[in-house]
Amino acid sequence: MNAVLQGVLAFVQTWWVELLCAVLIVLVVPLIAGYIVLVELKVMADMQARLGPMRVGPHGLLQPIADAVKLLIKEDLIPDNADQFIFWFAPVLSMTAALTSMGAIAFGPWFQVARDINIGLLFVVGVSALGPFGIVLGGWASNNHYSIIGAIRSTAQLISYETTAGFALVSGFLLAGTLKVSDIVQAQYAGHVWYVFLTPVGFFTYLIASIAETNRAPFDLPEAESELVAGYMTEYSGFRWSLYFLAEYANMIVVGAVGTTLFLGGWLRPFPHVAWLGWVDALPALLLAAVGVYCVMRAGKQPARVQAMFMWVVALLCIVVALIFGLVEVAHASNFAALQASHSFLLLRSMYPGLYGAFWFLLKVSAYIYIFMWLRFTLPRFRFDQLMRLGWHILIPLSLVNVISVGVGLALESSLGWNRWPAMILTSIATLFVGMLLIRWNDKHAAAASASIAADNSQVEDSYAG
Amino acid sequence: MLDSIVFYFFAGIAVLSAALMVTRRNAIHSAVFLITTLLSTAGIFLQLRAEFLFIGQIILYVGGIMVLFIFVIMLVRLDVPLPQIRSRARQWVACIVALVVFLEAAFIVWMSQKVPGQGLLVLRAAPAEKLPPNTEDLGKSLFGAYLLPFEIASILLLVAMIGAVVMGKKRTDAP
Amino acid sequence: MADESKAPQSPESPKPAAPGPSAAPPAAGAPASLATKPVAPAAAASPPVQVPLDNELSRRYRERFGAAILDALEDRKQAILVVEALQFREVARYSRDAEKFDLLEDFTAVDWPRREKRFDLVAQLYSFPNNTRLRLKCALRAEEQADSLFSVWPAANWLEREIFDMYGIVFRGHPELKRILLPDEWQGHPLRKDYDILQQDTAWVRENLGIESGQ
Amino acid sequence: MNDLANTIDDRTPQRPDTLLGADELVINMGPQHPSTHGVLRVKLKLDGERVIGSECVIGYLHRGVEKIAENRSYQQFAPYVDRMDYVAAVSNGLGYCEAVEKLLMVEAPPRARVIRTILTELQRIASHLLWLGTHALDIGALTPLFYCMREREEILKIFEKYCGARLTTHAFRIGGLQYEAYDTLEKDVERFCRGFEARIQEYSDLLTGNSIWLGRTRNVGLLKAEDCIALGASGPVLRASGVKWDLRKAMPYAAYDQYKFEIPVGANGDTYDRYLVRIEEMRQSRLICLQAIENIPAGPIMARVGKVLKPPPGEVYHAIEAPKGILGYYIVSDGGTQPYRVRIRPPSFINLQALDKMIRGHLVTDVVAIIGTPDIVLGEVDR
Repeated sequence: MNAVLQGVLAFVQTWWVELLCAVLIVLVVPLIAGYIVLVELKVMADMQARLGPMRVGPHGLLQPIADAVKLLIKEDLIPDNADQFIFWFAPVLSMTAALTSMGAIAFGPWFQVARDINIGLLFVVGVSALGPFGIVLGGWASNNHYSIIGAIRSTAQLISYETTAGFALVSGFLLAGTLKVSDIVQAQYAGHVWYVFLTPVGFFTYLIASIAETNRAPFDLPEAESELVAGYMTEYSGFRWSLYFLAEYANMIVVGAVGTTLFLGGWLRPFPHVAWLGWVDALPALLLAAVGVYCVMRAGKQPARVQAMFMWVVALLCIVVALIFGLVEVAHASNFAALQASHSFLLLRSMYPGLYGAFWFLLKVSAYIYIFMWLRFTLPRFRFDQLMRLGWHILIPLSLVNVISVGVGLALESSLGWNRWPAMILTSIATLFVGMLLIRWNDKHAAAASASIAADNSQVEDSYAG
Repeated sequence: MLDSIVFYFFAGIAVLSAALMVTRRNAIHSAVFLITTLLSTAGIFLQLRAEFLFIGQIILYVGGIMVLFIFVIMLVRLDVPLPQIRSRARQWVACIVALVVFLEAAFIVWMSQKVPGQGLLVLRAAPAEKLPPNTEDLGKSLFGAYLLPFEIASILLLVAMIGAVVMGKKRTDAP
Repeated sequence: MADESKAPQSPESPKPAAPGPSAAPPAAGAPASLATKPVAPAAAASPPVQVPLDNELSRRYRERFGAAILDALEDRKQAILVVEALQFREVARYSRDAEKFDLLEDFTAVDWPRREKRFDLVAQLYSFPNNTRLRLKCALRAEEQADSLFSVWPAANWLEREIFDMYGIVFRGHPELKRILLPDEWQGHPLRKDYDILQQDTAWVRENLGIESGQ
Repeated sequence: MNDLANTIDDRTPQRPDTLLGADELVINMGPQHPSTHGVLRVKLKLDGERVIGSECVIGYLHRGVEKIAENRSYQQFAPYVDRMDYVAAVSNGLGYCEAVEKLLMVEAPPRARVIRTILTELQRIASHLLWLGTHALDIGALTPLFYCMREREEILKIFEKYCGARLTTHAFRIGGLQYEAYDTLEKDVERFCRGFEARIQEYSDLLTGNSIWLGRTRNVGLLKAEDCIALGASGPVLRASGVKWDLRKAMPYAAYDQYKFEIPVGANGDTYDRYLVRIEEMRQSRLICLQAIENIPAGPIMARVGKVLKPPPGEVYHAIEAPKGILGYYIVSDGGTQPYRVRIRPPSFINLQALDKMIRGHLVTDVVAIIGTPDIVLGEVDR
């Protein structure tokens, strides 16, 4: 018994960072997802000339918590003819896949669970590919036409677009020469460039494919409410439904993180080599301090005491975090010999990469997710055949060509001794050209196809005699 | 110690869900248990530090093949029970085949332990820290030493895919 | 106008529900006016609202259909042709083909319960080339079937179903004559004058809605 | 929503195990489907995902308006017509009031007619805005709905200031108007119209050139001009099919003969053309409003009609160009205080007939896009 205890202790001692990260992911991601929903509501409201949630807490800040409570205490319905076991199992599977795949993502140089796993991003991609099971099984188990059509659409869509996403990632991997997350970021640091500039086509194909993979508008056909009510989630309610919901948002974080790591320089700050741009490091501290001051200013104007108190708490929190950021930054930037020996100074200094890395990484992921929201509120929805045509006729060939052109560019670099930049620009232009050809060709076919539908329509026997 | 706990955990799940998979009536349930079996096998690969094999197992078998399985199960009516094999003789044959396979495996394991270094299988695990990252090695040997078989396999798959497309394509001229 | 003598003399009784001027329309006047009578000269200065229609159009119709055109009127400057029920569809087809009344704007019925021919079918036609309207009417006895206009204007499909629903008039040659607004099992035809406004199919309501009464 | 996916044929198996290999699938859209715009139920007969037949089941909102009319006096019935096409109540009221005026052989004074025209055109804009928003929502664009609601709100505020009601306005009276135009009516209308051009441009920017929108609406729900006429479809549906015809021009009523405006027409008669026609109609309505407020004649707002209306016996049919199409009233009088028969020719009801023709051969997904285009209001379809 003692041996077991000691084994556990030794285990914890060796792996405490990873364990902490894992616990944090499981605990914090649902909260973050809830607040992403709030941000989405607010962004949507802003784009639609409204205010969005304003009732629960100041500016609706407590809305996600109220939503969570509502979902948790809702009656848990299982339809009579549903397959009980699968109905229970499916949302759990979705959520598990989403959370597990976060294990290999590096939210900054420190914050990563599966640190030295040398398949790196492949792990993320592979495990998050388990998500569709949750959707397809849930749709099947609900025993409802809309659910099953939603599930089948969803699976078909995921399979189609995962290919594109995979090819896009391959083009990034080729440039980095490794699969390991931290090495990819290091490669971008060493190469002085984010890969989005070396292979823009790769990034944009990944962006589109990742929107489709997370079932977001304009690719949200599996849950198109005007057609399929809520798709595979139609019969779900309460806690199970919230699991699906969380999984969707967690998946957004995952694809955002993968895109950020591979194409947007991971946790690197913009222009990490340019010394005179060092002042951007002061941004997070200033930003947080500004939020804190704003909260203090607004606190007096809150209608209720509770709300004012809440504002004070938020302000305090912001200012404390801002102080931490500021201290760390000062410690990092300053070179006082007198302080070098101080233990706390060194501690602060050592916190710099973790803290700032996480900040920049999350900022980039947020920007990535913001694009998702922006597109969602701007674009109408595709029809299923159009979605498939876009996937198979344009994106897959384009991303395949992109892989080849990145390979050619690297070959130019390694065998002909070209610089990386001209090689990549040349091949990118070639890829873009191919892409334009593809789109033109496809437009022609699409027009022909829809014209044939129209012709069919006129041939369908008239319901009346002339 | 930890290694063996992890191993028995995954192995137990694998065996249990394999048994459940065979005994379920509902095809979807079987598929779900097959998925768990494959996943726990993948877990064992990971524990053996065969990371690429692990992710290959997940992406190919779980993410690819099983999705297709479930697709087919959902699209094809399985309400109608298939004519079950009820003959006694066949049950006996099945049992004997299973027994033979089991004995064969046991024999090989026994042999390999008895003659270290000569058997096909070395059960002594290499210490984890001495294992090199094997993803690069796998890639290098696939595109180096085994390039020809790899390309042949690729062409075979390509041919199979084209064949499937041709067969699946709707013939517009057909009646 | 010689044909008018053949028209059925159907003196119309005043509507029981209408209070007041029920005695106003004298039954004598115009013989074949199926709808309403020209206003009595009692209406002093105002010109008569219904006058016989005698223009190119009505002459063409009379030439073509003779006795089947029972009457041609103008009411508040709107042209009305009253047609023999059996010839209704033919007149409609002729209107569409020869007179270019290509749009069936509306098709409905009016119930005159005291009259021998109880129902009026009323079709509003519109001509895009000429920018004119024409109203075709025909009268039907209570149980008489009408010819469906579906083969002339497909638009008549739902309109006839509605007439069937509300008045119980059956159309010969309609592809799918069933109720459209009321439930299929409903009893009674609400727009008939003998169907009181408070009346309803209580049995249906009780059975299908689970409440005692819809009122 | 529990029976949404029920197959109509009860004999089909409960478990949806099969989707392939089924030769014909009958599915039910509505009456509580989110995109059927009310309680419309459409039975779709499908071959795979392709629609091979359909049947509309309507009447869920039937209130017997025509029967009610026979038991109310002429003035008492006027508020009821607001409840038919409840998103274009002003237009309904205009049609009814003018029909009764024709029956009475009186004419509203010029001032009343101009004010009627202004309010009716504003109502047309409001109705088209609501249509645009919900139609875009059906196709998956969330944002236009809110923009449209924002502008519609301004129109409803003008209505509220004029007569105290926003939705079911009962703005007009038989013989003219009850209320004199409030002081700032012209200014409000002008402010709205001046700002509205940019707003329409905003919708156009969001949708007109959007390739997804084009893909979803072009060549979808085709209706040829001769089919339109044969099926009685009118309004923007007819114009989108290329028939340059508008009752406001063909048989002017109210004060439309005084104003210059264009009749927008489409080329193909598909969903996209109907969208363009409605957008352009909003622009034209705006121009009419601007012309009308330039010069509102002075004078009385009410013609001389008695307190008790007793139209001379006879009948009249009067139709106006409502936002949805031809809205006709056929009123028979027996000389009494109550109409003997009021027949309402509802544009939505007759346009809905063309739905079957439009959706045949299309995918189920397109049905959602097509149901919105005739711009039906179930309150008017069922009456």
